[in-house]
Amino acid sequence: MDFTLNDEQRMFAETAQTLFADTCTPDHWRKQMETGEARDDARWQAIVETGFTLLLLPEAVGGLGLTELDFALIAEQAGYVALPEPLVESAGVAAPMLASLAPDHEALSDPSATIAIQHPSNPFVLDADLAAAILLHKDGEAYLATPDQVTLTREQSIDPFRRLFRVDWDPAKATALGKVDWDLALDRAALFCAAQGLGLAQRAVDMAVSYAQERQQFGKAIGTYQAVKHHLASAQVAIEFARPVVVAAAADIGNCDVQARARVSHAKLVALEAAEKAARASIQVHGAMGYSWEVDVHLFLKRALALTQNWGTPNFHRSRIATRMFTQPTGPDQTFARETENA
Amino acid sequence: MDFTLNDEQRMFAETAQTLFADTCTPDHWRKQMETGEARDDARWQAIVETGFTLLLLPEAVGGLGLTELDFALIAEQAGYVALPEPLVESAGVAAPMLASLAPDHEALSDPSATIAIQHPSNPFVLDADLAAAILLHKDGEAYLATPDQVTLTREQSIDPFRRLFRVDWDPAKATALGKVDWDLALDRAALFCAAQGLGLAQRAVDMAVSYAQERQQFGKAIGTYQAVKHHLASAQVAIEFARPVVVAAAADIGNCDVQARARVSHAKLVALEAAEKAARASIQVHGAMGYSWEVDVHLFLKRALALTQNWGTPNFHRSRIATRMFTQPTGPDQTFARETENA
Amino acid sequence: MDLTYTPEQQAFRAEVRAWLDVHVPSEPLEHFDATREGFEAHREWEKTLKSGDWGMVTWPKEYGGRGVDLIQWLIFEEEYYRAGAPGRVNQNGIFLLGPTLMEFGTHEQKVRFLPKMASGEEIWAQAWSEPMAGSDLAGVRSTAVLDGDEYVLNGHKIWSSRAVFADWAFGLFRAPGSERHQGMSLIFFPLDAPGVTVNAIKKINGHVGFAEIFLEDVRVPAFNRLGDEGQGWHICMATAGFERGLMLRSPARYQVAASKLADLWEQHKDAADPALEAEVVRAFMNAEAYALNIYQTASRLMAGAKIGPEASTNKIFWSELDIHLMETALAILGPKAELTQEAPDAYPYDWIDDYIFALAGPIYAGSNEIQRNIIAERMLGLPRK
Amino acid sequence: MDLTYTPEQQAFRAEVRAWLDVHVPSEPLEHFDATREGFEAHREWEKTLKSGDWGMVTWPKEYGGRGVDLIQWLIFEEEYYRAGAPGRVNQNGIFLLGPTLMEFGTHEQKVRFLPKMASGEEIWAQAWSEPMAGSDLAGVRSTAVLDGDEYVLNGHKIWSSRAVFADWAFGLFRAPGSERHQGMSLIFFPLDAPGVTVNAIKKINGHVGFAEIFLEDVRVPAFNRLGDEGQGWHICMATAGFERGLMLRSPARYQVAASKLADLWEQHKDAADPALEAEVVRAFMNAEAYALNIYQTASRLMAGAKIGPEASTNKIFWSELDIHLMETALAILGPKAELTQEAPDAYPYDWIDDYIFALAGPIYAGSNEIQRNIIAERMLGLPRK
Repeated sequence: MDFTLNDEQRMFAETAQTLFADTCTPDHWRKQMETGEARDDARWQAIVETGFTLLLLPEAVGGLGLTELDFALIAEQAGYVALPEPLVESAGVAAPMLASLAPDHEALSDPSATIAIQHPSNPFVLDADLAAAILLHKDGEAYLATPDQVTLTREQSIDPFRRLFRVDWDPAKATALGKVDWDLALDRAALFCAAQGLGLAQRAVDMAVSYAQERQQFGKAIGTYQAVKHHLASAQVAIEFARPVVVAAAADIGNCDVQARARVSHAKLVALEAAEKAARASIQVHGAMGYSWEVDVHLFLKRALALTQNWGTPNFHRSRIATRMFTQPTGPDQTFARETENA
Repeated sequence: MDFTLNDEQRMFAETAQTLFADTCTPDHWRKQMETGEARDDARWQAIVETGFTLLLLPEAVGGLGLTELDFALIAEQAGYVALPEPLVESAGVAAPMLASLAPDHEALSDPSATIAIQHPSNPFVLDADLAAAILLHKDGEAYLATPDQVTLTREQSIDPFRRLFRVDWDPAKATALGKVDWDLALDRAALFCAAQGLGLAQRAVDMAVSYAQERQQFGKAIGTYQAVKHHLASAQVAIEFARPVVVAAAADIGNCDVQARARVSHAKLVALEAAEKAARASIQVHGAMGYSWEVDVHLFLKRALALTQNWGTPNFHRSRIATRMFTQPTGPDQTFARETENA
Repeated sequence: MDLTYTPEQQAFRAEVRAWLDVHVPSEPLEHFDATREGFEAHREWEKTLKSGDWGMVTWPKEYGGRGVDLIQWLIFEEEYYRAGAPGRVNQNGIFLLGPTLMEFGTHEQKVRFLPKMASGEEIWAQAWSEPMAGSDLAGVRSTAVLDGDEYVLNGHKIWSSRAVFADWAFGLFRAPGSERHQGMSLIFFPLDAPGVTVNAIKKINGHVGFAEIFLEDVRVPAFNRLGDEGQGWHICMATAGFERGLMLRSPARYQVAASKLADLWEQHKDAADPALEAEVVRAFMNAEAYALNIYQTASRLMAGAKIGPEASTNKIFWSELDIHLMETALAILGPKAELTQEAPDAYPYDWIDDYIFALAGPIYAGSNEIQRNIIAERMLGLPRK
Repeated sequence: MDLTYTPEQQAFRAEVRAWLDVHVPSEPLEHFDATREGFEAHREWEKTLKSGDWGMVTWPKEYGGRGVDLIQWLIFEEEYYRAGAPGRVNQNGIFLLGPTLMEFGTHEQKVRFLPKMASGEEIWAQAWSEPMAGSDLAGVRSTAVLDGDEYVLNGHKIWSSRAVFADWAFGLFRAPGSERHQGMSLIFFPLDAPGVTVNAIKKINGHVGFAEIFLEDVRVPAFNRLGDEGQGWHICMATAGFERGLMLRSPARYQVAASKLADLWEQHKDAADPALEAEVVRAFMNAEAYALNIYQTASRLMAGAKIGPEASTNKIFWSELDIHLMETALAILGPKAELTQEAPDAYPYDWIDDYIFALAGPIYAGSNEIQRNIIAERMLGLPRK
């Protein structure tokens, strides 16, 4: 029993943190919003060079063969900067799925290519237009197509960096890949949504703390007011009790049993609740500044809202936890129990 | 359209307030808890002399023939002192029901006698042992019995002044009174629970305000701390938005339509939520004092908990509001609409 | 206590409804903060309202109003929201400056400003906040210096609603060297005066919602000062009372929204979390409670009472119910909640946009933290320090 | 990262479980705060635990403990709560004074006090608060005056847990004339010493839960002072860290409660509000999250980390989850929720009593308001003033 990250994992997280801190600043956000550019090419290049897109791929297809826990640490940092690019969905969800189905597919050979995924739990597909390939679902089977083989209709998200597409397609014009574990894709995506939620939440708190230290009203910094302190302290409590759930879910996900699925669902629920709570507190602490486009805290609220409802609604995830509660033993000796041992 | 009380109603409320303030003080509570006496005879005598037990009875049977709104004002004041005696259930619910069934019954001739009521929505009967008569239900029909005609088993409530009894009885040994409007009894009881809730809530806030004005910590009154202020301000907001609902429900109840029932349910939900919120805030503001038996704020929490679940659970009342919402028109012109006009 | 409408009140409702049936535009107008066209379309609507004598229903007739009582005002608002009529671009005039002018203005000022406010000819922006004066309005630093019979205004205002396209603004300015609540005056200035620069500020939904105003040696006649010199704080507090109180947020707005939420629920309930029904019911209850509270307040005011610090409870209640209502809608919509629509004027069918709008509720017109302080100190009597 | 138990940990669990299976009383004991008999029955249980070497599992062996690591401690607690074993009357000794003595005591003090604490021979009460020193512990007014080699203690302590029947108490006393954080010393005194008067205080469930202690010229040897004279505040802060931190509230407690809540739900769900299932699931999630957080903290501490202000987040989380859990149970029980049962020792099946108990959570051991201040100031870095 050891609930600590190893040195390599800590280094990964620090690398991601530094890379994003340098390449995804408020100036980058604003420039990208103004120009409407889908990607910051320099940032994406840096991400690719650091190997993040290969992290979860098996070594046999040229990947790093690392684990969901390692990737979750990257996803948390991506949340901390509200990363515009679909790193998480492509490298965390779609590429590993494609690798499991068609390890030799050419879309996996270019580490800078992205793969989009249409999943039964989501109505739209992120960044489908720029993907080298789109994974599609029909009757439980997976198909693959390029963007020019399908019809894409852009849908506008409240999140300026979520580029959503409705995908209409004809199975006859796509490549059938056969049966696939859509649940595993959902679990991975939900886990990484949760990890991003931690980052979103912490950033929202950190922004509010900085503002409250500086902003003066009634002759003192607003951070001295108990109401401000308590808003942010409550948000931090939510983060502190979401993080270990996310970490445990990341460590457990490979078990693919009812407990692992429940823990992933728990992680997604509480991490995104923490993100919404923190973003709301942050907007309130920022006052009218928080309500203006100029102060970027709105990006964190919007991303949290979107991730909350995608990759399984709160109701879906709550029902998976209920299944674990009511079909498996519960109690203090069951925290780390497995389905095969207790069913 | 006039949402104000008349002078007579205001006088009634003031009379009740003064009477209870004089006869139901913390000293009275403590003496009664220590002795275990069911009633304070002097207080009950004063209540009877003021005519409160006759208020809702028709003039034909010697009553005052006043309305539920008038009685609700008394019930609010009873809540403000966590009145130990069953004034509300007897004079507000049971006696009017008995008067509608058997106007000449002798239990109605003595204004100091109480009548207990067993209602399908409640598992137990309040103060059944001391009642001149107990109204009983079976298959929608009402029966009447005296305490010695039934078997009473005392059940212990967390509220030291709620004297609950399980009643086992044999219809053969009781007087059949025929079909009766159990829903009207429930509506009246729910309304008066709501009115008591307002009183409970305001008392809890008032006690906390007094304490917070006096109690010093870190060199100043704890009432200067924003956390204390905001706890109590939030409770007061809940009270301010429960009171008009209670008043409107009291004015509407006679219509006995789906809107009136929904408003009574709304009143009960929000007034008792306000009471629980206020009592919890008050306990928290009192700190360890609030957690001790000596500081009487616990009485208000316990009464609120009991009234919340009796005379219809929150779920029952919420479903009545849903019925109103989904079977009748809604919208800004429907605030005071009636079922007959809109069905 | 009588919760039925009189025949006169029923007739008044019928009259409002009939007029609105004919006059409300069939297509929603573009938002007044979005473009000059949208703003001018709303100005036209104000003129249409005025033509039917529905512009300033609560104002006395002498100032261009209809002089209705508060119950009639509530009925008017109910019908207005029910009809989905356009938002009021002239809100700052109707509910804030108008009443303040009537209370503190000279006869000449009333004659000069009120009729054009009522007709929509002049649309007003408010200019309360400054970069260092948000919740703490006494931190205002903009200055007014009397030079002959003119004031010279300098400073920087922010979070001014309507200022991008409006004609006039009102704000606090202080005598140089004065501090805090002393030495401030309430002064009007035309937004096209030389020395005035207005920059739009985007709200977090990306739409223009406010502006910042820079004033550089802007000269206005001393006539434009409301009340006495140095009386600005006192007047401002009265105005803030209007803002927090009865007038700003009509219950009808939330009742319409609650009805639409109920419709949304009926459309989506088969696929949504069944536990959300309780939230839909709660939204309805909240809207009803708010309406009943306002009817109660209106009755009391008509019986001679004055509005007090309990107005702060209104601000908290409507701002929180609005967020709760919109959150519930987003939860019902699930993964499609994040989709935006073209910015509409009619209220409400763009749930995500209304959610974003609702988030401003606990912030503006005195943050809810400030309101809770007011309730605790002035209503409950807790010590200030 | 490895979330499986080692074979040694599994063996340890099996050993704990086997011992408890044999030794846990089949009938719940009377509560230790209720009567002398209940108290003594719990003292006997402490002796039974000690006989199996399960009394002070986290203490070093030299002081009468078992010297297990934090993961083993968690396993022990899991099995202890799972078995429904009696509450720990010696809690103040095990988790508060014991660790403090080990850190700050002299060799002679450790030898004198720790073995009898470990054996249950001497049960300890805490005596932190005073009527004017609750959240503000630096407001302590009780005094200690050195007279030869004895201290003369005077003052009034309140909210002392266990003091009605316990043998010893520890509290802060100040040098006359000293102020606030200066001049306080932590001193032990026997509760049967001449000049000590103990009055029971009833909790809001009507049971005895605390006591107030009056000290009138109580003489104790200077030996009874822990640490240096005037070091009391510093020691007290370390103790408060133990109190808030890992040790006081075992996750197992809430996991057992969450399981019982799930059982309650399955029994009552046909008649109860279906929306309550979400709350039952939430209670389970909260208990799990608390357990995972504590496992994470235990791993970090075993890897050499120190506990910091994040301990305040624990206090807030467990106190709020406990209330939520009990509230949910009451809502499921409906109109029968108000019924009390005979005060039991075993946890939890008297939901209303547990609810009442839970309400103390946000108050004691540093109110949640104080904890939020600590988080904001020491963890987030917001300014104190």
